[in-house]
Amino acid sequence: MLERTVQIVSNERDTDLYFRLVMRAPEMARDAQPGQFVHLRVAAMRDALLRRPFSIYQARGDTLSVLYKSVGKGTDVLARMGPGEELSLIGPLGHGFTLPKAGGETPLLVAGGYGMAAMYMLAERSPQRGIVFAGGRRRVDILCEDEFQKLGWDVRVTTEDGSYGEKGLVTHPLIAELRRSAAGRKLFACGPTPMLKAVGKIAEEFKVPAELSMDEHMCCGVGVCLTCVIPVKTTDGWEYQRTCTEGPVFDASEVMWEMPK
Amino acid sequence: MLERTVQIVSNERDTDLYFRLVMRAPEMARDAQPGQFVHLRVAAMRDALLRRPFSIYQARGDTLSVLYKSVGKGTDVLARMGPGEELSLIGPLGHGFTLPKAGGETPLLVAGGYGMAAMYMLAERSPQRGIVFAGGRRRVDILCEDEFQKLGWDVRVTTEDGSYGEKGLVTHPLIAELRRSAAGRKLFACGPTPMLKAVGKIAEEFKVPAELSMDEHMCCGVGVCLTCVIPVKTTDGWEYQRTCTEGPVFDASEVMWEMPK
Amino acid sequence: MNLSVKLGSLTLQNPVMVASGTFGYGVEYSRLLDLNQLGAVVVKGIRLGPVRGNPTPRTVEVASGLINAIGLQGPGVDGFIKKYWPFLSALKVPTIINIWGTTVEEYAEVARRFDALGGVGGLELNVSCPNIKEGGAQFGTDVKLLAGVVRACRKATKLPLITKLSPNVVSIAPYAQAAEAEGSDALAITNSFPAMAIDIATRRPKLANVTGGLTGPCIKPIAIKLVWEAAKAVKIPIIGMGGIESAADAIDFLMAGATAVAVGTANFYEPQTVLQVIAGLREFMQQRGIDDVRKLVGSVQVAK
Amino acid sequence: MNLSVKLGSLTLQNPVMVASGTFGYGVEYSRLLDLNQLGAVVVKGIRLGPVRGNPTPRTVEVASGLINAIGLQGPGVDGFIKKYWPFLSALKVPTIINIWGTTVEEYAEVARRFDALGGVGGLELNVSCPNIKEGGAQFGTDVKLLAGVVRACRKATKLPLITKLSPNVVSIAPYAQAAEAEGSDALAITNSFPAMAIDIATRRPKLANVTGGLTGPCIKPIAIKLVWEAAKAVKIPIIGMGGIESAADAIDFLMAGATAVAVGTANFYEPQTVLQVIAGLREFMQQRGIDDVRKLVGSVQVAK
Ligand SMILES: Cc1cc2nc3c(=O)[nH]c(=O)nc-3n(C[C@H](O)[C@H](O)[C@H](O)COP(=O)(O)OP(=O)(O)OC[C@H]3O[C@@H](n4cnc5c(N)ncnc54)[C@H](O)[C@@H]3O)c2cc1C
Ligand SMILES: Cc1cc2nc3c(=O)[nH]c(=O)nc-3n(C[C@H](O)[C@H](O)[C@H](O)COP(=O)(O)OP(=O)(O)OC[C@H]3O[C@@H](n4cnc5c(N)ncnc54)[C@H](O)[C@@H]3O)c2cc1C
Ligand SMILES: Cc1cc2nc3c(=O)[nH]c(=O)nc-3n(C[C@H](O)[C@H](O)[C@H](O)COP(=O)(O)O)c2cc1C
Ligand SMILES: Cc1cc2nc3c(=O)[nH]c(=O)nc-3n(C[C@H](O)[C@H](O)[C@H](O)COP(=O)(O)O)c2cc1C
Ligand code: FES
Ligand code: FES
Repeated sequence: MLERTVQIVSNERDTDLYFRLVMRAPEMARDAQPGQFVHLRVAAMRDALLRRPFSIYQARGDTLSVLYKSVGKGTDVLARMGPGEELSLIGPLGHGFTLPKAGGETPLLVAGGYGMAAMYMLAERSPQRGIVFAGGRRRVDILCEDEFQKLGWDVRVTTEDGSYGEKGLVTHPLIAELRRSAAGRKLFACGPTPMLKAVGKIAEEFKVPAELSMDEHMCCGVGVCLTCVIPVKTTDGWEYQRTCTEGPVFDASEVMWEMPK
Repeated sequence: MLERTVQIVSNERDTDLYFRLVMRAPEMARDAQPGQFVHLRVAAMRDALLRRPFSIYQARGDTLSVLYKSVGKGTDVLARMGPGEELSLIGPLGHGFTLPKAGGETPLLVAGGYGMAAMYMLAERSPQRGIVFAGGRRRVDILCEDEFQKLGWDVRVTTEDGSYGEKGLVTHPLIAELRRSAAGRKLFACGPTPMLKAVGKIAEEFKVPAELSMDEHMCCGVGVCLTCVIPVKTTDGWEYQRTCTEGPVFDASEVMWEMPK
Repeated sequence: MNLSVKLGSLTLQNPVMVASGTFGYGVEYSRLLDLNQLGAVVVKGIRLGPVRGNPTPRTVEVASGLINAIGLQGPGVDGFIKKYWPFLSALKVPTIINIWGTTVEEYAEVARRFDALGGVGGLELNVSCPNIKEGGAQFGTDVKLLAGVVRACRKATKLPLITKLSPNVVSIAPYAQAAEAEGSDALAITNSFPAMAIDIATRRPKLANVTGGLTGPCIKPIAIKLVWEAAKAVKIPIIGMGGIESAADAIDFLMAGATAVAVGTANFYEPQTVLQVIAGLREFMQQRGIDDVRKLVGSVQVAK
Repeated sequence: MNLSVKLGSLTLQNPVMVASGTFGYGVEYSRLLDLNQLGAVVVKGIRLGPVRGNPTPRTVEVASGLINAIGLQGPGVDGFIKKYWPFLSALKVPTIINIWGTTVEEYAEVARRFDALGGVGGLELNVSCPNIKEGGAQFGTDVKLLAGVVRACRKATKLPLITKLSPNVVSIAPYAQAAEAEGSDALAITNSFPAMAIDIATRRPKLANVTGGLTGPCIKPIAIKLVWEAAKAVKIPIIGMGGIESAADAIDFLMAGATAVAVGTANFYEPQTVLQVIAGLREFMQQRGIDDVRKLVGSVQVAK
């Protein structure tokens, strides 16, 4: 974990909603692991005081990249920044994915929207290839398809509006695939909470292991404020754990989807 | 008085401290009078919620210009804006200078720093030429010298550090000039409060009329908040008057330099 | 679609008003916007006689806010009637007059004067001024003093009476209830928060008055909480204010329990705010098929 | 140049600390900055037993601020000692422990436990928690309850005792004086302000707990005013906090009357803030030839 003022190398539109931000951050790039994130300070705006968390998408040589969707105040300002401008970054943060082992379980990656970013780094670093289930609402929400394919992954696309790939939810082809064969496979997922929940239930049903990158609102990003907690099963009941520190990646079997009474 | 979203035509550095901002604002440009100002909203920054007042420097055809010094949060952001970007403007505001009449008193203009902006418009519109006393701390604080000369005014420069023109305060050559001849002359001044006060005293001493553009902190700029008041002599004592509405230009004889008890 | 709401016997065409002291006497902004679109115009605080107000500097900008210590500069009842009433009384929308005094008697006298004037939409009691007779406690932070002021004004006038509460209390409920019990037709929440700023270069307070009142977006979350608390405690309508600069902000206040809202500090940096709020409120209701703005009032859903 | 100040018997190498709840237990930020540079580390509030805290969402960003309703999640005294004390006790700078309870007895018991631990720099009483026995009034908004808590803790420990006052009062002076009279060595001013935010799209409060505490730059002008008022009322030192994000902010608090300051919410968005404040304070003093930071304390010049 480091804090650095970094320079933007490039910040370009990917689809009409998403941007690829490349920053010069050699030390963080060196340390980054799939599933980890950076905590980024955009500007001292009135309504956006806090840093924003973004999964690390690529770490290559001196540069670190994120893939972000412009959804609000902070990402709006970010999208208007350009090469040479500076940002403050804390990272790499959090507990990432367990890297699949060569000859181990076959990884099935499930990604929704910007969840593709974290999945890409995992796909790239995994010594073993598998299948990527990429889902989104519309065609523009499908990111990095080519890049996954170039890495030798089998990409199955779904969109909710049917504008690209199979029409429906990303979990449909996943279930079909697991019905064909579940043994020796492991799920890795990153995306919106309803998707994660569905993947968790599917893992339980098919008795396959699963790691989920949880999407919770964050404030400090480093474990001090206790904003980002989720209830996690423990040997003697449950406790709140920090998504930014104990997570964002949790074992699906630990995650409690309903708040305990 | 109008409120308009206007586009920046240009926003260029003049000296290393000052910028010339030209905006497309046809209606305001048409109505503007020397000594009036515009109230400009820069951005929704955390520490700069309010609009900033700037004297109208030029109003030509469709465009309205101001000459500003980058001194703080708002002007800092403004200085980084470029052509095509938008600003919100309220103006023209305030009660400006009485235009000298052809064949009337000879105008002696006294300007300090950005006070040159308001003076320029007066110099341009005045049917009668006279002398401009331009003062500043350093050479970079002397603005528009050429432009005043092109209009046919006699420009007398002073700088406090002697880096340009006569060394000393702008009031020195003014006093010298009035000693030579005070009759039939009228002072017009815009600049920092100590300068205005000195000019006010000089006018009293030499028994010449003077109009001063008062520099007070403003909030609403349109007369509702009562932030910008100064004590003004009235027939039966004194009252607080609004710099943004009854001013910024006041007759020197009305201004009270010490707060009444 | 119904946007109109009632404050006692006063009907507003829509629930969006302006906050006292941030809109002068109406006439100033009338060149930038059509006042007849507003729910009501609320004028700067007026006492019996003219008031010079505090020395300058009177305001200072802070993070997402403004501190002011104007000192209630104003023309007094006669000056106001002479100078501003002809303009205001010709408007189609009601004028609410914010009044104050340093004794209960002065409040009542001012109320009587405006009652006699005719055509006034309502009176808003600004109780954040020191009571001189009782030794300088604020009317607004002492339940008994507050009750006394409201009682006296209630006797002095039949005009709709709005009590504008001070936020500077442990719990706002007893103050809200006292005002209601004494016959106030509505509450206005909130006034500004006691605050201070220092110029470290000169070591002097940034305001000549040393302290002032904090307003603007920075106070909104506290104001929402106060409105929510008060709405649970009383039945009379509440006018919510504190940092409103958009329709979303106004809807926050309505959902928290306000029946109407007022735009204050935002007028200074964006005079169109009040019209934008009205348009945005209408749009919000249209989009969600809400046919009556009163359905928004107090509609925040809090799990039990 | 002297930067050191005293809080009772506790000497700080410089007056810049961190605020409870915004710096975890020190260890988390130790990878980003050298804790031994600070005046003191102040840890998150601890009661006798472990606390799960509130459901999420627990924080929401607002204009120049943050509302939080963490619900004092924590490991309890034993959990804290086991998990964090080895790290903290090895630091060269003092650790101040923020403690709370729901009864006077619990406060005293927690104080006793930390007194017995040895090596603790001081205890900070967080009195913004409801008193269960007395029917839920906050310790911090009832002078008598407050006095009782301080008295009981004073009896339970010889450790430097800091009373952290609630801002939610009509006047802070009587609370400051009560804490002083009962033997508090210092005051911390201010805790967060009761606040609320609503999501108008879902009509739900933005916090699961409905209301929370407002902190950050938005509260600074109110906090400065509170420190200034309290400093006039007591002789014991005050730790000023509320929205500090620069040396200039810290100096504001010192000039208003604080002997030390704490950085809170700013840690979340800029963990280097506390070091920047120390460096900036030193630079300010150097530039002006001020040889002792205590000369800044209460140095604001208010014309009489
Ligand atoms: C561990 C982690 C990794 C993430 N990785 C990525 C990524 O790789 N690419 C990407 O585009 N986004 C990612 N996000 C989400 C990203 O942080 C938010 O989109 C961003 O903070 C929104 O900032 P804003 O100022 O633009 O939006 P705001 O104006 O603050 O909010 C706009 C909308 O975004 C929602 N939002 C705010 N914060 C979050 C959050 N933490 N999670 C989900 N929704 C939020 C708000 O509720 C609101 O609806 C990640 C979030 C987490 C927790
Ligand atoms: C009627 C009028 C006409 C003006 N015309 C011009 C002009 O033509 N060109 C120009 O450069 N400036 C002009 N000013 C001053 C200009 O408004 C301020 O410089 C500007 O508001 C500073 O904004 P900021 O956010 O950059 O500074 P801030 O960060 O707000 O403050 C930086 C410094 O500027 C000072 N300051 C802030 N507001 C004012 C003010 N109203 N007057 C003087 N000092 C202030 C502050 O006290 C502080 O010391 C005029 C002011 C008035 C009242
Ligand atoms: C400059 C200024 C002057 C004010 N004058 C008065 C006043 O005369 N009477 C009053 O009751 N409130 C007065 N207020 C308080 C406002 O009416 C309002 O309650 C407060 O500003 C909160 O709303 P806001 O945050 O939207 O500004 C004043 C506020 C400001 C900023
Ligand atoms: C997330 C969060 C948690 C906090 N937890 C505590 C706490 O446990 N005990 C306490 O006394 N104050 C707590 N506070 C209050 C701070 O210590 C401090 O008084 C307040 O945040 C004001 O300072 P700031 O504006 O610099 O943040 C907390 C504040 C925040 C933001
Ligand atoms: S975001 Fe602060 S603890 Fe996780
Ligand atoms: S700036 Fe508001 S009255 Fe002049």
